[in-house]
Amino acid sequence: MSFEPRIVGILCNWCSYTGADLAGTSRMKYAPNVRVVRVMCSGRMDPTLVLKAFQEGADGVLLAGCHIGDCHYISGNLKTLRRIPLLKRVLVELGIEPERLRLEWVSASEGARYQGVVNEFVEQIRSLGPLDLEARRLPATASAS
Amino acid sequence: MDVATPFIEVANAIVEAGGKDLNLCYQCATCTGSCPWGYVEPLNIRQLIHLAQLGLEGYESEDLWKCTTCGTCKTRCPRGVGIIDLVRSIRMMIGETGLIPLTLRSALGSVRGDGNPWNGSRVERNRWAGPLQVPIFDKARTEYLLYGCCMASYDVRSRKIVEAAVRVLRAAGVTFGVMGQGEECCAESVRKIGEESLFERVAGSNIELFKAQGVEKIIVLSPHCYDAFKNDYPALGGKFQVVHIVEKIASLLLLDKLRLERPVKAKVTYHDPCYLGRHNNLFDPPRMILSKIPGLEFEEMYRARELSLCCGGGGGRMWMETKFGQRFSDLRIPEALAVGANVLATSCPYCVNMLQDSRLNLNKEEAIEVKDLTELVAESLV
Amino acid sequence: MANAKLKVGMYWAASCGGCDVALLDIHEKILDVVAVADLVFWPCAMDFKVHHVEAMPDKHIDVCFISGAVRNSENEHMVKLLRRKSKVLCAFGSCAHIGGIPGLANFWDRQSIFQTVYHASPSTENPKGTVPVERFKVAEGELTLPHLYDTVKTLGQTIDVDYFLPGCPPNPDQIAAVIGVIAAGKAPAKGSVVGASERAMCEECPRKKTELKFKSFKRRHLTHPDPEVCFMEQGIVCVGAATRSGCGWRCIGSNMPCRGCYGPLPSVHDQGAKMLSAIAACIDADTPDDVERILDTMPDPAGTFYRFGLPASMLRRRQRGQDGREAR
Amino acid sequence: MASKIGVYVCHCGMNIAGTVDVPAVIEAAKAMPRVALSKEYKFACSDPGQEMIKQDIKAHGLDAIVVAACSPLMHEKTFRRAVEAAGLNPFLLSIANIREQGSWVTEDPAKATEKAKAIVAGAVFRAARQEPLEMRSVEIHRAALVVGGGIAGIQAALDLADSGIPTTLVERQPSIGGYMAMFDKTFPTLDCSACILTPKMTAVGQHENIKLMAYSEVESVSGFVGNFQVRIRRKAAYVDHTKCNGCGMCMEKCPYKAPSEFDQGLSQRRAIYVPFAQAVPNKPVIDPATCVRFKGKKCKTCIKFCEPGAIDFEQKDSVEEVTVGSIVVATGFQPMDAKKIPQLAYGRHPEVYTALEFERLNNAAGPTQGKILTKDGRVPQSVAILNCTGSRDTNYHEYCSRVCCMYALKYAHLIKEKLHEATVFDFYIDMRCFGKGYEEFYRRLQDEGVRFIRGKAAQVFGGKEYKAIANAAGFIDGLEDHQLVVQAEDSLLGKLIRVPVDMVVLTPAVEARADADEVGRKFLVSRGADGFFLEQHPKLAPVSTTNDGVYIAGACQGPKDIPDSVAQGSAAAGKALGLIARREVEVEGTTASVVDELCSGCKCCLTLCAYNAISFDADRHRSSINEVLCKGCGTCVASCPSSAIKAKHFTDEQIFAEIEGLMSM
Repeated sequence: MSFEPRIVGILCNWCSYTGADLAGTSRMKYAPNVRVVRVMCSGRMDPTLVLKAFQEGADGVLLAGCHIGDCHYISGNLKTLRRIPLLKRVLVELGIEPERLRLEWVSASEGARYQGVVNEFVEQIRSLGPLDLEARRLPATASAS
Repeated sequence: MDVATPFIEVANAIVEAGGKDLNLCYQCATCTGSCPWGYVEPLNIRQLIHLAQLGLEGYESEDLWKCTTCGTCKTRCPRGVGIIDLVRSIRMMIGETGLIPLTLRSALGSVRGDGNPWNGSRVERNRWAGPLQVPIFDKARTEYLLYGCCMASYDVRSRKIVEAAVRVLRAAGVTFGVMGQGEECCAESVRKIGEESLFERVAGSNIELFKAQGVEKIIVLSPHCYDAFKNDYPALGGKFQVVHIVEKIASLLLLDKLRLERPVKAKVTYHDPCYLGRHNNLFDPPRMILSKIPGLEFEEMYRARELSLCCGGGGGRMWMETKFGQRFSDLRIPEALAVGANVLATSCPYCVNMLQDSRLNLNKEEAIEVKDLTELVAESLV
Repeated sequence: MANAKLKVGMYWAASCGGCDVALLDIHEKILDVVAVADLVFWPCAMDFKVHHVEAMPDKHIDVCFISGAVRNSENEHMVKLLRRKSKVLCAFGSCAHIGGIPGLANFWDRQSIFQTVYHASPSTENPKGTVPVERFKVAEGELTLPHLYDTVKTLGQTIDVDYFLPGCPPNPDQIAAVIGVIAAGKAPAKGSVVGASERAMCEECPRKKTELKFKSFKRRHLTHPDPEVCFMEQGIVCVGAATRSGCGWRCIGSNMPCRGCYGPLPSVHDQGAKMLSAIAACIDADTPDDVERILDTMPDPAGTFYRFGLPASMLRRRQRGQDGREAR
Repeated sequence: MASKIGVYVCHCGMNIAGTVDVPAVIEAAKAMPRVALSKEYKFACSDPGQEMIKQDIKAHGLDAIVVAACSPLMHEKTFRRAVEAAGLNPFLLSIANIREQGSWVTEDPAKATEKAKAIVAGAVFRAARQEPLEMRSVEIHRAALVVGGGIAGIQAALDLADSGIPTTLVERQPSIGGYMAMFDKTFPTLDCSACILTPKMTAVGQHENIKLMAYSEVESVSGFVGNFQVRIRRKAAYVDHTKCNGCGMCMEKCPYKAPSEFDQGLSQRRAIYVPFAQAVPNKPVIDPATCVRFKGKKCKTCIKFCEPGAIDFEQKDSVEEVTVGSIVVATGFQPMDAKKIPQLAYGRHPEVYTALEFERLNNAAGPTQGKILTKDGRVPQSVAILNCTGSRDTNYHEYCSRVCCMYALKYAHLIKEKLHEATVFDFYIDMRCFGKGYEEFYRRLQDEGVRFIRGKAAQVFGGKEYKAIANAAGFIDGLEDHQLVVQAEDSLLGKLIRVPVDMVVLTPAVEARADADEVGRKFLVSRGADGFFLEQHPKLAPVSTTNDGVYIAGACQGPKDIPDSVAQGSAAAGKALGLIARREVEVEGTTASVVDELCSGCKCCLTLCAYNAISFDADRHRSSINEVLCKGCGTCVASCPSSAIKAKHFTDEQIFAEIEGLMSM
C-alpha cells in the first residue's frame, strides 16, 4: 500500500479555519490527510505544539493563519512568522526536514488556496516519506520534571 | 468583418510556454500607448495579447519580432503582466515551427557555433586583454571577473569602452582579470528571441566555467549581460555578485577611491539604457557620476529615467534590419540636440552602437558625440 | 544512634565527576551528612567494587544518588543494579535529570562520533586506524569494553527514579538541604524535582530588564555585557527564563548567561521549544527575509536551546530514519 | 477531567451520511476513552436533536459532550445553549467538524470515514480536558467619541448626539467638513456641495450634545469596550477662541501669506486664517510656520486689530481626557500623489491638474471664483480627463477607487456647462456607474457631447516637448507650445490616438492616509493589504472592527462616495448606540491568565500583547493579565518560557490531548 501521510494542521479561527470551512461549503475536494486543530490565532502556535504533533506520529505539520497585516488580533501572526524560521533551523538539527513544517497564510475567502496548499503539502510529505520518529521507538520517559 | 472561433488550446500552450500572466490582461491598452513603436509605426501589443488570450490567428504576427523588450509596457502594466515573458513564450512557439527571421537565424547559429552572435571566432574572444595587459582571472589574485560582452571582443567601437573601463578600474586599485578560454555570450538576447534551450545551454556552460574558476564577483559593461547574470542565471544555479561598471564607478566615487580631477568641457545629456534603467532600476548612479565630473554641464532630456526611449537594439533587434525612418535612435539624436547637448552619454554598448549609427546617418557628426559614461570618466582621470 | 544511620550511595554513570566534587563542596556540612549517614558506595571517592554492591541484599541502600546520563551498557547495568539495591533513588545533577552535556551526543550517533573521534578530528593522530572493540583476546584472557549506545538516555528513561536533583552541578546548599529532608523522613512526593525552585531564573536574577527586542544576536565571548542589565536585552541568548532557579545564579553572577542546566519549569513540556518561542517572538522584524537575516546571527540554535536537555526533550534525539535518511 | 462523555454524530441528512459511514464512527467512538454513550442523529441541530442531548445529559450524568457535525463556526453556539440548558457548563462541549472539513471535501467514503473517526477522537480527547468557564459582564460608559470631521464623522456625531448621547468629535484640521467642503457639486444629482454640507456642519457646531474639538488629535486610547479613556491634544491656535468673536479683521490685516491648503495651493491664505469661509468653528488659528513672530520678528498686526484681545502667543497645546463607551473612527483617505506616475507629467507641466485642484478651480469660492482657466489665464478649448490614475493598477493600488468614473463625468459636465465650446475627452478603461442614478448620468454626459476614448492614457507630453521629439509620423498640425498631448491606444479602434488639449485632469487613487498605521495601532484596528482599516466581516459586519466598541465609517475603511460614507456614518453611530443602550456587555471567558505560582517575572510577555492587556507588578515581580482587555489570542501563552500563562479553553493540555486524539486513529 502506498504511503498515506498523516498531517496535523493547526489553523487560526478567523482566517484559515474559516477558509478551510469555505473550501468545504464550496465542495472543493482535497486530500484527506490533514487533521485540523483550531486555535484562536496563529500567535498561539507554540513550537511545542509542533513537536507534540511530530511526537504523536505526524509526518508533517501545517500551520496557517491570517495574512500578514490582516491578523484578527493585529499582530499575532507576526510572532509566528518570527518563530517558525527559528524552529525550522532547530528541526534541521533534530534531523527533521524543515519541509515537514509549513507555515501558510490563508484568508477566510481563500478556500481554493487552502485546497491547493493542502494538496501540495500532502504531495510534498508523500515524496519525503514517513517521518517514523525514533523517539516513538525509544522507551517511554519516566516523569523527569 | 472577420469571423473567428477561439482556440483555447493555443492560449493554454502560450501560458505553459512561460506566458503565465496572459490571462491577467484586462485590455486597458496602456502597453500599446506606451510602446516606442508608437513614434514610428505603432505595434499593437494589446491586440496581440488579446488574440493570444483567445488563441486566435494573428498573435503570431510578424509584428511580434518588432518588440525590443524595452520594458516600457511591462513596467507600466497595471495588471503586472510580464509582457516580455509573454513575447518570449510566443516567439518560442514560433521558433519551434522554424519561422524565425533570417538575420536572427544567422546570429543564433553564430552563438551556437562560435559562442557569440557576431560570427567572430572563438580565439578572438577577450583578445583585447593582451595589449592592455589585463591578466587572466585567478581567484587568488583577482577579485573581479571583467566580462567585456561579445561587443568588446568583436566590435571596434565597443573596444574603446572596455579600454576606458580598464583604465578606470586600475586607477581605483580594483583587481580584475578576464576569463581565458571557453567564455561565451551571456545569451540575454538569445533568450528574448525565444531560443530557451540554446540560452540554457550557453548560460549553463558559462556558469560551469565561472564556478570552476572560483568566480564570485563579476563586473559587466553591458546592461544586457548584467540582466542575464543577475536575473536569469540564478535559476540555472549561477549565483554571482554582478555589478555593472556604472554601479562600480559610483561606489568607488562614494568611497573616495576614485578621483575625477581633469575637467571635461562638454554639455552632456544621458540616455538611460532600458536594461540598466527600467529593467534594473539603476537610474541614479549614472547621474551621480556625471555630477562628479568637473567642468561637465548636464541637461536631462524629456524622456529620461523611466520614460527613456529605447535605442532599438534590444530583444534581438540588434541583428535585424530596421527600415530607415523606423529607428528609435534616429529620434534620440534630435532630442539630445534639442536640449543643447554636444555629448550624448549612455552606458550600454548596444545603445552606443545604435546611437552612433544614427549620428552618422543624420549627418550630425559635427553637432554631437556619442560616448559611454565610462569613457567620460576615463577622460576625467588625471 | 549508629544503627539508625542512613546508608547512602553515590554513583556516576555518564558523568564528568563534577557532581561528586559538588558533593564534596558542601564542605563542613559533610560532617552533618556523616553524622546521619554511612557512605556504603562511592566509587569516585572510595574504593568500592561492583561485587560489593552485588553482594548487598536488595533495598540495602537507604538513599542512592546517581549522577550522569545513561550512555553505554555498563551505565545501564549499574543503574539497574543500584535501583534494585536502593530504597530511595535520586537522580543527581543535570545529566541524570535531563541528559546534560553528554546528551548533546544525541545530535549525532555512535558511528559518526567514532568517525570524528578516531579518524576525522583535526587533532586525531591514528595512522593505523585503531578503534576500540568490545571484546579483545589477550594472553591473559578476554578484555571487554561496554557497548556505547546510539542514544543517550536520562536516568528516568532507564529506571524508576524517586527524586530529581538538578544542576550542573547541583548547588551544594541545595544538596545538603535535600539530604537533610530525606534523612528527616520528610521526603516529597515521588517523582518530584527537589533542590530547585518552581519558578524560572528570572525570579532571582538581579539584572534590570525593560523591553525585549532582538535586532541581532550576540555571542557572549565577543561582547562585554553590562553586568547590571539583562543579557537578552543586550542581544545575548540567556535561557534563564525557561530554566528552574535554585542554582544561586552563579553563572549570571559571573557575567555569563544562563545555559539551562537546572532544566525545564514544572508545566513545560520542552525547555528548548519554549525558550525558542519566547526569544523568536521578540525578534525585531516583520518580514521573513528580515527574520532570517537576524537569525543568521545566532550560531547553533539547537545546541543553545538544548544544551542540557536534549535527551529529555520531546523528540529526544536527531532523527535518522530507518533508511539512514538525513535532513539537510 | 470529564469521565462520562456523550458523543453525537450528525448525519446532516445526506451531507455527512452520504460520504461518512456514521455507524462505523459511532462504533469507533464507543471504544474511545471516557466515552459513556455514542449516538447518531439525522439532524443534531434540530429541536429534537438538541432535546435528545439535553435528556441524555440529565439521564446519564454526562459531564462532557462531543457533537460531530458541521463547523463550530456554524452551530457551536446552538449546542452550547443546549448543553447549558441541561445544566452543563457550555464550555464542556466540543465540536468535531466532520462536514466542512470532512464529508464535503473528501470523495472516497472509506477515507472520509477514517478522517471523521480521527476528528471525533480529537474532540473526545479534548473534551475530557475541557474546563467550565464563565462569561463576564462590564458596564458601558454612556458617551461616544467620533474621530474625523469629514462627512462620515459628521453624520455619525449628529446621529449619536440626536439620540442623546454626549459625543466628542475630534478633527485634526482647524475646521470640520473634510473633502466634501472642497467640492462644488456632487454627482450625479449635481447638488451644491456647500448647500447640503454647511447646515450639517453648523448643526455640529451648535449641538448641545456635541463637544467639537477641532485642531485636535487623539493622542492615546486606553481601556476597553464600554470604558475607553482617550487623551486628546488640542493644538495651540494662539487665539483664545472663548474671546474671539470671529470678526475676521486679523486675517484681513495679517501681512504674511502661505499657500492655502484648502485651495490645494492654488491661492494664498494669511498666517492667521480660517481654512474657508463656512468653517466650523469659524475661529482663526495662527500657523507658526508662516507667522514671523515665531521666527523672532516683532510683528503685532493681529494683536493690534483684535478688538476682544483674543490673540495669545503664549498659548500652549493642551491635553484633555474623555471617557467613552464606544468610538467611531472616520479618519478618511488621502489622494495618491500623482507625481508617482512620471508619464502623466503631473508636477512637470502646469496644466496637468489633480482632481482636488480641479475641484477648487471650478469652485465658486475657489481661487478663480469658479472660472475654469489655465494658469496663464486662458480659457481652455479642450480638456482631457484621465481615469484610473493609480487605481486598478498593481504598480500603485490594485483596487478600484470607486468614485473617479463618476466625478470624471461630473467634471465633464461642469466643463461643458461653463465652456460650451470646449471639447472634453474622457480616457477610461471601463465606466463603472453602479450607483443609483449613475448610469443615467453617464448617458446624459454622452448626450452632452463628451468624447469617450476607451484606452488608458499612457503618456502626457508638454506641447514643446512633443514638438522636440516627434518625427514626421507623429507630427500634429498647429500644436502650440503651451498645449499638452495625451497619447493612448483607443482599443475599440485598435489605433494609437494623440489628442492635443489645453488642460489635463487626473483622477488620483483614493488611498489610506499616510498615518493609517499609527492611527490603527492607537485604536487597535487592523488594516487590510490595501492599507485601509479592516472591518470585522466584509459582508456581515462592515462597520465593526475586531476591537469591541470601536467602529469604522467612511473612506478610512475603503474608497467610497458621499452617500456610502453617510450611510456608514449612520451605521457606525447605530452600532455605537446599540452598544451603549445595552448598558453592560458580556466578555468572552476564553482569555489568558497568569498562573502566579509559576511566573518568574521574566517579562518576555510584556511586549507581545497587541492590546496592552499584560502589565507588570514591579513590587511582586510578576506579570498579570487584565482579562477585560485580553482578547484570548494566546500569543503570550505560546511565548511564555515558563508555561506560566494559561489560555482558557486552549490550554497546552487540551491541545495536546486533541493532537493525541487526532493521531490515535
